[in-house]
Amino acid sequence: MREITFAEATMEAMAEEMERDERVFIMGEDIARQGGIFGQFKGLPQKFGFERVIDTPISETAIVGACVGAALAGMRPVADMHFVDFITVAMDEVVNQMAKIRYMFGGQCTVPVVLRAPDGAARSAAAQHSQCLESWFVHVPGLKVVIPSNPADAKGLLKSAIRSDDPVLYFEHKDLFRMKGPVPEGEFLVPIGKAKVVREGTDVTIVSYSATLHKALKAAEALAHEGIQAEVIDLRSIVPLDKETLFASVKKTGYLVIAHESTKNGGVGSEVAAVVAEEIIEYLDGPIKRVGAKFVPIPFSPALEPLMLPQVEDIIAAVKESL
Amino acid sequence: MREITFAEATMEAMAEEMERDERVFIMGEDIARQGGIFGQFKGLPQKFGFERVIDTPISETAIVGACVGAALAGMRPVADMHFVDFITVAMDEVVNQMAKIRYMFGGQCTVPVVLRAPDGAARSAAAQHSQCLESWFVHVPGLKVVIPSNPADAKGLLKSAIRSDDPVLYFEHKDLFRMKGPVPEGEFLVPIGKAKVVREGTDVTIVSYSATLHKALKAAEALAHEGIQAEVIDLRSIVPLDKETLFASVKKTGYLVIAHESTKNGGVGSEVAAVVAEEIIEYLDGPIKRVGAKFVPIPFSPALEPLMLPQVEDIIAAVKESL
Amino acid sequence: MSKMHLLDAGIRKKWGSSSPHFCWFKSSFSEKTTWYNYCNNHVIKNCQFPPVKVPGEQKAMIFVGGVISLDFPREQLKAFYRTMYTIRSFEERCNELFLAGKIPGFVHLYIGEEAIATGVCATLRKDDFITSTHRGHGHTIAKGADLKKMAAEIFGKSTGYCRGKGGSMHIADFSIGMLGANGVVGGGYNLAVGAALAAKMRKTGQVAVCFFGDGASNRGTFHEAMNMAAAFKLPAIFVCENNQYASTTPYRTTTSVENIADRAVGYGVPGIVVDGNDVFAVYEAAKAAVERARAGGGPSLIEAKTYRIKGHFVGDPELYRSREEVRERFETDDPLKNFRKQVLAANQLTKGELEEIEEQVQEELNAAIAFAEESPFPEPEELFQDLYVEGWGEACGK
Amino acid sequence: MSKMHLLDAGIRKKWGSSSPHFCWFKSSFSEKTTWYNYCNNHVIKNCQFPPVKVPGEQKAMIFVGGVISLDFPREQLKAFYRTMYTIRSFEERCNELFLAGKIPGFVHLYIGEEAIATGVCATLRKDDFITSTHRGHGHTIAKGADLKKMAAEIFGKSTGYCRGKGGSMHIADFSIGMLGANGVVGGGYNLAVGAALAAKMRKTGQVAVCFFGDGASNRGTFHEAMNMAAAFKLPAIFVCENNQYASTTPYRTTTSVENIADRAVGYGVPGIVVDGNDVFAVYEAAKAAVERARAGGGPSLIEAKTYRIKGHFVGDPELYRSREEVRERFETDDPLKNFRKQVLAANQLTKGELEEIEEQVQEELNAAIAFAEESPFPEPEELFQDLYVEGWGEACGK
Ligand SMILES: Cc1ncc(C[n+]2csc(CCOP(=O)(O)OP(=O)(O)O)c2C)c(N)n1
Ligand SMILES: Cc1ncc(C[n+]2csc(CCOP(=O)(O)OP(=O)(O)O)c2C)c(N)n1
Ligand SMILES: [Mg+2]
Ligand SMILES: [Mg+2]
Repeated sequence: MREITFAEATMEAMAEEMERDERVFIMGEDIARQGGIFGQFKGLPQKFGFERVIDTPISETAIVGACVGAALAGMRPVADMHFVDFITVAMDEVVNQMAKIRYMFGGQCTVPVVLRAPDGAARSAAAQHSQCLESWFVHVPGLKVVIPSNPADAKGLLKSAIRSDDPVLYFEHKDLFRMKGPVPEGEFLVPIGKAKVVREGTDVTIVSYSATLHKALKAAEALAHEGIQAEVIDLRSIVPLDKETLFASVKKTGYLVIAHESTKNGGVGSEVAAVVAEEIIEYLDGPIKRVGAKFVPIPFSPALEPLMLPQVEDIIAAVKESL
Repeated sequence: MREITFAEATMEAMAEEMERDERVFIMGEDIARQGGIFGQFKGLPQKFGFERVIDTPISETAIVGACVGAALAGMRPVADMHFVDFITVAMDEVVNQMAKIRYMFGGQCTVPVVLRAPDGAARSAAAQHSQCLESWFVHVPGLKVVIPSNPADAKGLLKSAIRSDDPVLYFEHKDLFRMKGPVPEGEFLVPIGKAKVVREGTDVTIVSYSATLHKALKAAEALAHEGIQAEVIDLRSIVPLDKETLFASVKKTGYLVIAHESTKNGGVGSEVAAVVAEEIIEYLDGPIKRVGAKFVPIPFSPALEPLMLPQVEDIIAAVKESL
Repeated sequence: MSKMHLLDAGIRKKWGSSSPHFCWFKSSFSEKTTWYNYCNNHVIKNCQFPPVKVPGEQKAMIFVGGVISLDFPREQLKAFYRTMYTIRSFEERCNELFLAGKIPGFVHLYIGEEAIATGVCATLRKDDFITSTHRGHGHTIAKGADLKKMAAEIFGKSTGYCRGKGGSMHIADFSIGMLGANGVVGGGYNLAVGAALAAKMRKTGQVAVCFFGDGASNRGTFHEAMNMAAAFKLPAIFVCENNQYASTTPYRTTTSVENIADRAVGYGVPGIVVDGNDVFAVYEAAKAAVERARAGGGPSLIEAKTYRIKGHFVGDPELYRSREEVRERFETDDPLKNFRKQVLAANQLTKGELEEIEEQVQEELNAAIAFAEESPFPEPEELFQDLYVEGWGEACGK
Repeated sequence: MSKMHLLDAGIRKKWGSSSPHFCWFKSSFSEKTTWYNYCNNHVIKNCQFPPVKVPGEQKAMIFVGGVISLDFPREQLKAFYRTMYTIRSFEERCNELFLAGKIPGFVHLYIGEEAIATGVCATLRKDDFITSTHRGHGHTIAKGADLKKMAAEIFGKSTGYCRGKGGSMHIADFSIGMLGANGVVGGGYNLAVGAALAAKMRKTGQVAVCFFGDGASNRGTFHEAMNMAAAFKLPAIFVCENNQYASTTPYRTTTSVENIADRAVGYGVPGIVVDGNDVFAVYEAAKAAVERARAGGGPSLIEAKTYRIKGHFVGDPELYRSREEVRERFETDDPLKNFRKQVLAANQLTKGELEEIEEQVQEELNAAIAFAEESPFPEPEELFQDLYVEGWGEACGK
């Protein structure tokens, strides 16, 4: 299969869906003239015009709020958050409007909005431009949350997100945009709510997603050299959580480690750990270990940033502690 | 000891601290002329003037942002959020400014701000006026988070919060404001980060806080009739979590149930469960059960609201499932 | 000219406004609409909307009530009254029913502000959009909602607009473009911007009206929405209901500007002050703004000056104002009384006609409330319905 | 008067402004400051700040550069140049060092905008507050920061202002009232409001200046901060650096108003447009606003028109504008060149004096960068320091 980058895969998804359905459009800061700060929109306005690929004011509440309003009026908008750090600015629009409107109004309407948010630390962008914030949204009924780790899933999940009649948050890690991988051409959908076993193993389950998944795979390889066969699961969707795949693996291996880049405390790992400890604790043969960012804001200095973030060695260590 | 209401206890804390330190002031919507929508500020402006008890515009970003700015300029501000639901509006100020400033600037400054936020469902206030959102802030390094369940703690924690040089979120449940209880007069501080065993027991640990704690106590009483002795812990602080008290109890009972009003998924219960499953799983003799709100926005109808919220029976059922 | 002076003095008295104003008016009782533009004692005839710029402090314009012509078709006049009277009566019933313990939650009444929703919505098509506020009953009725479903919703019944999930603060009717009341003050601005954007993209000719309060005008969302709508020339109309209070705080204690409409200057769009207790004036202001929007001229900001007659919500102790203040306002400037006086004086409608409308409305209301009272509450299984289209409450762990 | 016409034409050419403006100026070379107020060819002498209201479209005022007198003490002139030249050179070094791979993260340069920070900060006391932006080096230097600590911070070294935790986007120096650069566009407004509130409550006479960009002016925080500052009459000065771009979007594509300063009308405060490439003009505008604020007159909004000479950040491919546009702007309107021309023409400073300053600055910069390069990176244990005052990384589970 031809290989394209993660950024190109999202472009392809956008273009295909915009072609397919004229109600789809995208708005955000610096996406049209610039093609997106990570190049993820390059060429899109040339194909669909500046009216469907819209450079907005620096007004995150208006971006998200207007997308919700446009959805209520019959469109299928995609919003780009520039950096997920600024989703905080539009938090009311996401949590109190986008997520609640359908339920609050008794199912009278649908809210087909996709909110794309580049996240993650990449080369010393410091405390306000490096966060991963997906776990907050586990706590917000009404949203779906997806977070691909590779170009194919990037395309397939984005297409599914755009076709979803429910609002979807789509988190994309900055460090992945340049990752290359095989991506099916044309129609290719990855279902929302389905995790994927990306490496089979028998001794321990490592659950991860997004950029950290690749660290988990590296850890699994290193562990294999020591005779530990780790099964690695890419969650891909955080809401809804694919408990079936998760539980099947844990039942098999008896050990569980969860790794993600966001802060360990209150992270998605906490939810995964809690679900397992609640529903299938009897299958566990050791403690559930979580690997996440340390409990500080992301420091600027290249001497500190890597210490703050979870690394391959941290995952290896966690697996060994769990066994 | 004399008994006063929760609202009066917070008033007393405010008044004592404002008396003690002229840098302390409070701002928010409808607090001065009205005395707060729950009467929790009644009489305060008469004592300290409209310049230290400030009615603001409906501008949550300005309320929180200005409190942070005033703190940097040497004051010790308290902000009132009216309803915690609107903390979403000021989420950037809370997460990207208040929480990060001290660390990001290398410890050059302190940020002694208290953010008070009435939360919880009370009599059909519906989806946008009933939420509990404390769990998001477990995930935000730099904040302290407290959440009292009774008048004495309300006073003692608020006084400690105001004296803290770090930013503190102070959640107060609407249904508690009228609760009466004994409150020490004058100087009385409850340390931040210390949980409290409010009922001793040997068979199961029930962890709770805020209004739900009282449901946990009722559940414990009911269970006692069936011969199950539940130990009930009031967390009081969510950040930092008092693992010592928590672990001591779980080690003793071997069973753990966590109950809170906020959505079960991604709630504080997930973090507590994860911490226990990570650090002392070997002491557990059964699954960790979480009791929280159902995974929907809070519905208006009095026929649905109680079904959505965790009730005494849900806690009892969870305990029985865990044993 | 002397009439102009009188008007000017009247405005000053009524709204305590101290600076010179523009005002616009239509010549009374003429067939053709003639616009005059009045400023600092100059009158310019036949000006356009927005008005040509003339020397003088041009902050905002005033549409003056009282000189607006009554040359409406009688059916329109009846419709005005029917809507205003329905709102008034609906709210009075809500008040009683709430105090009788029959309505759960909060209820914010629109009494005293009826002319605004009525005048504005009368200029709209059925498929035009509106976004509303916590004080949304009036907007919903004026846009043409079903009183039965409204009442049932307010009672929390499963036959309500939102199947009981929304309540008074969250009524919506998407079939008539009513995109929802909003419990978040200032939460509706950007929704209206989005609806206007959709209308523009799809070239449907629809417009979106955003109702909001004076207090809401201090939310940052006001600014982001106004700027985006203006920069993108969207067919949006922002209608501020300046009822002099934001809950407990009097207008000028927290708001920095004399007229909310003056804020239009910051977005290069027309800013209009209108007497919000004069349905004719509101109608004319809205009509001009709606026509402009439909024609691709972009957004306008209308400030309708009014007064909140009831407490912020039913049960409000109203510690922040005197009974006298309220009584005087209501006695001297009730939009329904204003209307009745005008149409009767001009012999446009008869007392009998007005009374007939009142009777019809009362009957309709009786039926609506009976329907609400008799309707069942939602069943427990409805709790998990309406969250996701696919409906996976299960997967998310009820 | 003919001079006035020339000026007016000049403004139109330079800023593409099409509407008539107010302008203010000081009589040249006089001892006493005389303010003139110019509007639509009328000149009013000796007017106050804010100016008396005269007929004409009063949206905002213009302080015109070039007619502002040079009657500053020589030491002040030298200080202006030293600051502007330091900023320029510091930024040029950052550019090089970043391209050489020595600086991590993002760097946003202030080249071409030096006159603004310089002119504004020259009106401030050491204990006055400023809040800054992602493009904050200039503000920090102008407020009097230590270049060594700045450079070290940008390198991520433990000797930096923030011990390496902040970097270019998060420099702060609380000892001189510099409350921090901010990575959140529009994140500084409300911090400045709070600092101003603190100053007012404590009656210290301090003021707070908030620097922000044209793009930032569309954030809702602008509105909430302006309104609160105006409603509470706080000693705050909002300084917009309108450099014609918000990252990649040209000013008018996303901003609805011709002059950001026009937005002042919405808050009832003075709005001032000033030539941001003329340090004298900026100084005078800021001085008037600062004096007003200190005297209890409340906030002002100053818009300094300028141009961003470099890319949005170092490494920006600048696909959204032409090289020619940039070259022409820099050649014809470089604030440093403007200054040199003016002071040399007026014989206020000599070429030799300017060169001496340049040499001193270069030396200081060499020392600062050497210090930064030689400084150690933070130790691993520093990761957990500076979070809480009590320092309980442990309790929170490192
Ligand atoms: C974002 C937000 N902040 C605060 C509130 C609480 N609140 C509800 S109504 C109200 C006053 C609104 O005043 P105004 O906008 O003038 O509308 P009115 O009630 O006068 O119609 C406030 C502060 C809220 N609902 N949302
Ligand atoms: C809330 C927020 N939204 C978006 C960004 C990304 N961003 C950084 S700088 C910038 C442009 C700022 O433009 P302007 O305010 O004009 O300042 P300038 O860069 O021109 O000095 C943007 C969009 C951000 N940092 N914060
Ligand atoms: Mg109001
Ligand atoms: Mg700019």
